[in-house]
Amino acid sequence: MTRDPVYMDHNASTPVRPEVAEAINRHLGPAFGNPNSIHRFGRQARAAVEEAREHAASLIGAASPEEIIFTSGGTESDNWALRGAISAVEGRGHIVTSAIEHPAVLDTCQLLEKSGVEVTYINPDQKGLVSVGEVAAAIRPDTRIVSIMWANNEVGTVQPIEKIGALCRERGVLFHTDAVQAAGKLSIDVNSARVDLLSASGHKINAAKGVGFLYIRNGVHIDPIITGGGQERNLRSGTENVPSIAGLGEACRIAKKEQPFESREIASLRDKMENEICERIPDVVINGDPGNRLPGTSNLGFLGAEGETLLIRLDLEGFAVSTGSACSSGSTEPSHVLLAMGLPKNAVQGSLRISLGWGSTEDDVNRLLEVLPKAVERVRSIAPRARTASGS
Amino acid sequence: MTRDPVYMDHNASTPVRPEVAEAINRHLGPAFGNPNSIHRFGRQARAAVEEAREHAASLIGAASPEEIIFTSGGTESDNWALRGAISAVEGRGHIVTSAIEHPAVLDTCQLLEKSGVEVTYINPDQKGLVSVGEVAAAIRPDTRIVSIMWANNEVGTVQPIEKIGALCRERGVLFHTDAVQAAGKLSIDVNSARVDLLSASGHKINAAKGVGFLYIRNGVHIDPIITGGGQERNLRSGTENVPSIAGLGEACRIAKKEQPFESREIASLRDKMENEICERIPDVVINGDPGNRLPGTSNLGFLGAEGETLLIRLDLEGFAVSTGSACSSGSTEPSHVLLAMGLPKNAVQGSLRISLGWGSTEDDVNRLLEVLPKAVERVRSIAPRARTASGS
Amino acid sequence: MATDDYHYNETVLAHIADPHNTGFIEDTDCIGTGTNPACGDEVTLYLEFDGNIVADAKMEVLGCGAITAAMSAVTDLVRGKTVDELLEVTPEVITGSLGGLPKHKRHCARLAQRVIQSAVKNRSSNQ
Amino acid sequence: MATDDYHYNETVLAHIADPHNTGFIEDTDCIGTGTNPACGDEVTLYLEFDGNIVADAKMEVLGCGAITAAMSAVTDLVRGKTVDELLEVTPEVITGSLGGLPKHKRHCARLAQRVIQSAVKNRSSNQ
Ligand SMILES: Cc1ncc(COP(=O)(O)O)c(C=O)c1O
Ligand SMILES: Cc1ncc(COP(=O)(O)O)c(C=O)c1O
Repeated sequence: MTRDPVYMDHNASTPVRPEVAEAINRHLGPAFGNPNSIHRFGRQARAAVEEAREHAASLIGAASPEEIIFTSGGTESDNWALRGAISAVEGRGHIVTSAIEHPAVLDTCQLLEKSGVEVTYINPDQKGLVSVGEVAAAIRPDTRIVSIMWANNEVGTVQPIEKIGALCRERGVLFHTDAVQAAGKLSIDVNSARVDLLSASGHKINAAKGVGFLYIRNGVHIDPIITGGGQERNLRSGTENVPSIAGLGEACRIAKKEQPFESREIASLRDKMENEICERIPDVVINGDPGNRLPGTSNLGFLGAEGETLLIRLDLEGFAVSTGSACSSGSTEPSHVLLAMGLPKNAVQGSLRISLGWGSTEDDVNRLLEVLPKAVERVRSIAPRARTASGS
Repeated sequence: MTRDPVYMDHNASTPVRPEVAEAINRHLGPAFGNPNSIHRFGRQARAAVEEAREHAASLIGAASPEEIIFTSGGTESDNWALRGAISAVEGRGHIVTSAIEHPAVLDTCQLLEKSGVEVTYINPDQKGLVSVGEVAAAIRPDTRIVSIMWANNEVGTVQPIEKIGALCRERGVLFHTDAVQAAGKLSIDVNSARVDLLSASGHKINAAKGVGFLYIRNGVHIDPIITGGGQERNLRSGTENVPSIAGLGEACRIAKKEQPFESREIASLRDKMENEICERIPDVVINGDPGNRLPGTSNLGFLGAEGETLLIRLDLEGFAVSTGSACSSGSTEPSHVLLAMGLPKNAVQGSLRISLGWGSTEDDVNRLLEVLPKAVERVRSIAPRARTASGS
Repeated sequence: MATDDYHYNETVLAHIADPHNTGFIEDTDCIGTGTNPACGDEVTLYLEFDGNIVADAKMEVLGCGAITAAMSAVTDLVRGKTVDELLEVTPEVITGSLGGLPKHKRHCARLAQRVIQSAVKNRSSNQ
Repeated sequence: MATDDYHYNETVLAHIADPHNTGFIEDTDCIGTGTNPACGDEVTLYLEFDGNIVADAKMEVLGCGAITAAMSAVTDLVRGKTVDELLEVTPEVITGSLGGLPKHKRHCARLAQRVIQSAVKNRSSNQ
């Protein structure tokens, strides 16, 4: 009797909703035209792209669909916001960001440093929270852009985006936020948050991989990084990914409608799971800010265990979780997020991210709870300290 | 009785083959994992990406699948080849390209010129052919890269790629070719052609929009333009577009197997169509190089008519064709390709691109032949010269 | 439906596929012409007056879809109008009668208006 | 199947999920240790000799999957070997016995080998 594997890694990627798959398939079928073609196949494709743009705009409270530019995903959006903002002005400039950003932001900042741009990386507190005061103190006369993620992908901590937005507006500095993990999970309003640039990605909100968007506030100018055919109002060239864009639009439409309810459900499932885990397993710490997190994210430190080994043991038992970000498959280093939060080494090493989302059920959680205590015990027993530890 | 519209614009985009749609749907369904995740969902996705890489490598005769890096399409691939090659070396450098490249190359070159890079644009002859001698003469000591498309998207002319490749190798200059229109239609071997960098796009070979690849010969170094998670061997960050990549792999596999046969079939259908058109309609010229063209491409000048008006009339009669490239929907200017070929104004103004491909049938052509003569006559009758012309 | 600033609407498409009042009017001195060097458009408008009122209008176009549609619309719009009223046929009126034009094609309505003015001027100068 | 330089193969995964010979051996002086400061890996290998031959081997690991698998494999590989033969257990042998490791994890096989050498050295120095 093999049961279906249980997917608990929604921060890495999410299953595609059937309505989204349907929208995609419409444009893999007879409606396959190039949206830039004049004929009916083209007009049909164009209408789908523009409808998707409206849904995306509505999800984040953009004033106009024109402010949404479709990209190949969150990574491109992040790159574009930073590279485009730097390249649009004379001089090298300065960037303020945090040490817990996704590599799409962090690595790009580091590369920009090589070409002379200066970057200030703000460390968060132990809960993963970036201080507005530290952002304020970091802004200089030559600061071109502040980039602080809406919510962190590893621990789920939600940043004080409205306050940072107000600060940047006051100081006349562009404000970009990587909302790849927040969109569709939290209620987002780019106007009350005074965000100038916002990145989002399809595959984190039950749409497809390889599609996303960058919100660019009307009046904000950044240089394009992919040029050519002049698509997307000359801001992002390349034949539009019509099927995936149509799917993303559908996902945004659904998220807009269902987010408050779904988020509540998911958060309470996550809380139940965490409570049970902490009750059944000794020496577990919750990483992040328990009172201020993405609804489905649970990052736990199993002291004395090693995360990857635990992950693989769970995988063979039919549970998909992760040790942190899934983006850098090659990475052997401990999580830069947990390190930047100043966590002790054993909490970092033993950390596991369990992320729930659309489709997660109470049964999934119950099944995990059956298996996890033994798995943790077994993995802990491998470690050198096992000898001196109480149990075995 | 309305019949299905007839699609004759395969150079703008192509219908997705059912096998490809199936491959895509596998990864919109239960196999939706992030290929960088360690667990089984991740491994399943990774296997699909790597299998696709092998099919893509095989289609173009790459020595190793590692030489294929997936991108968001032909435009990104072109941008990357040029921007990445220029950024990888000190100094501004010099590019040699042709005046009939796709805007993804041309506009990017023009933007690079603004940042100090020098570019030589070679004009083709009246048939759209770029002279190897002129390329040789244009190469300078500081030339970093030569970029000449394998086949042109508007007139279909196939360039002397093997000779240009040999020349570049001899002169120690990188050679990039935009093979977006050639891949899957012509037999391509990057090694015998001595190509260092080659761009391809999914939606031109019956796969999805928003996916493509750049071939980078082992040992050739260009800088990445999208950075972050370190995917694609740190060359192209961003969560891989698994469904579309799997589909592209399937399309490459099929193209490899069926290209020689399909190309022959399509070329003979195109030739039949052209012969009949020229027989039934006066004052038609064939643009491009009739003896040396992409199999499905027919670019015709209907003298005294205006292309866009003819296109729309045909559209309302149920035929999808184009006036040239579909990439620049905003463009009102006459084709830069036909102008660079030195065609007379009336041939440029009256030009129509009819492009056949997978799924095109003799019946499609026969239906067009029924409608086209009257449509051309009607459109010609609108023009001022109608008054003095013989007929009406 | 979603906004579409890229494509022709159905009204425009119908005009382009079957432009109204194509051809020319013999023996009229009320002929307007215009060209758009960038696109190579060439346009001629013929008006026939019955007294002070436009009784017939015809046009010839060698140009893109938008100018074809604009001229087609103009030949309808001008009928029954006085010379003074002709001057009120602004680019906005022409665009409006088409239900809108894509942004990058709005200059075609301006060309169409200039052609009307050119015709009126040619008539006046001959009266 | 397509090449996959990113993920653990099934053999490696099985080792990680259920590593062989975990624990320690009391009363042996043949103990090797190793650490990888970058990842924070900590490894201990215990060998028990019967004359010149490895009779038992155990290991403890607090480290990533790859080092866990490598050490698990090592505890199998070393059994029945002489001290001289232990020196022939190269990183390639360890990686080979696992059916390969992802490129970026190959250094774990080198760490595992160093731990064997460390154990042998500690024994020799005590003999
Ligand atoms: C916070 C954050 N930013 C950016 C990205 C990158 O987006 P994508 O996977 O679409 O490239 C991710 C996910 O991988 C993420 O979690
Ligand atoms: C020759 C050529 N190069 C590049 C492109 C751009 O590729 P994509 O449509 O995938 O952005 C196209 C097609 O649009 C093309 O025909």
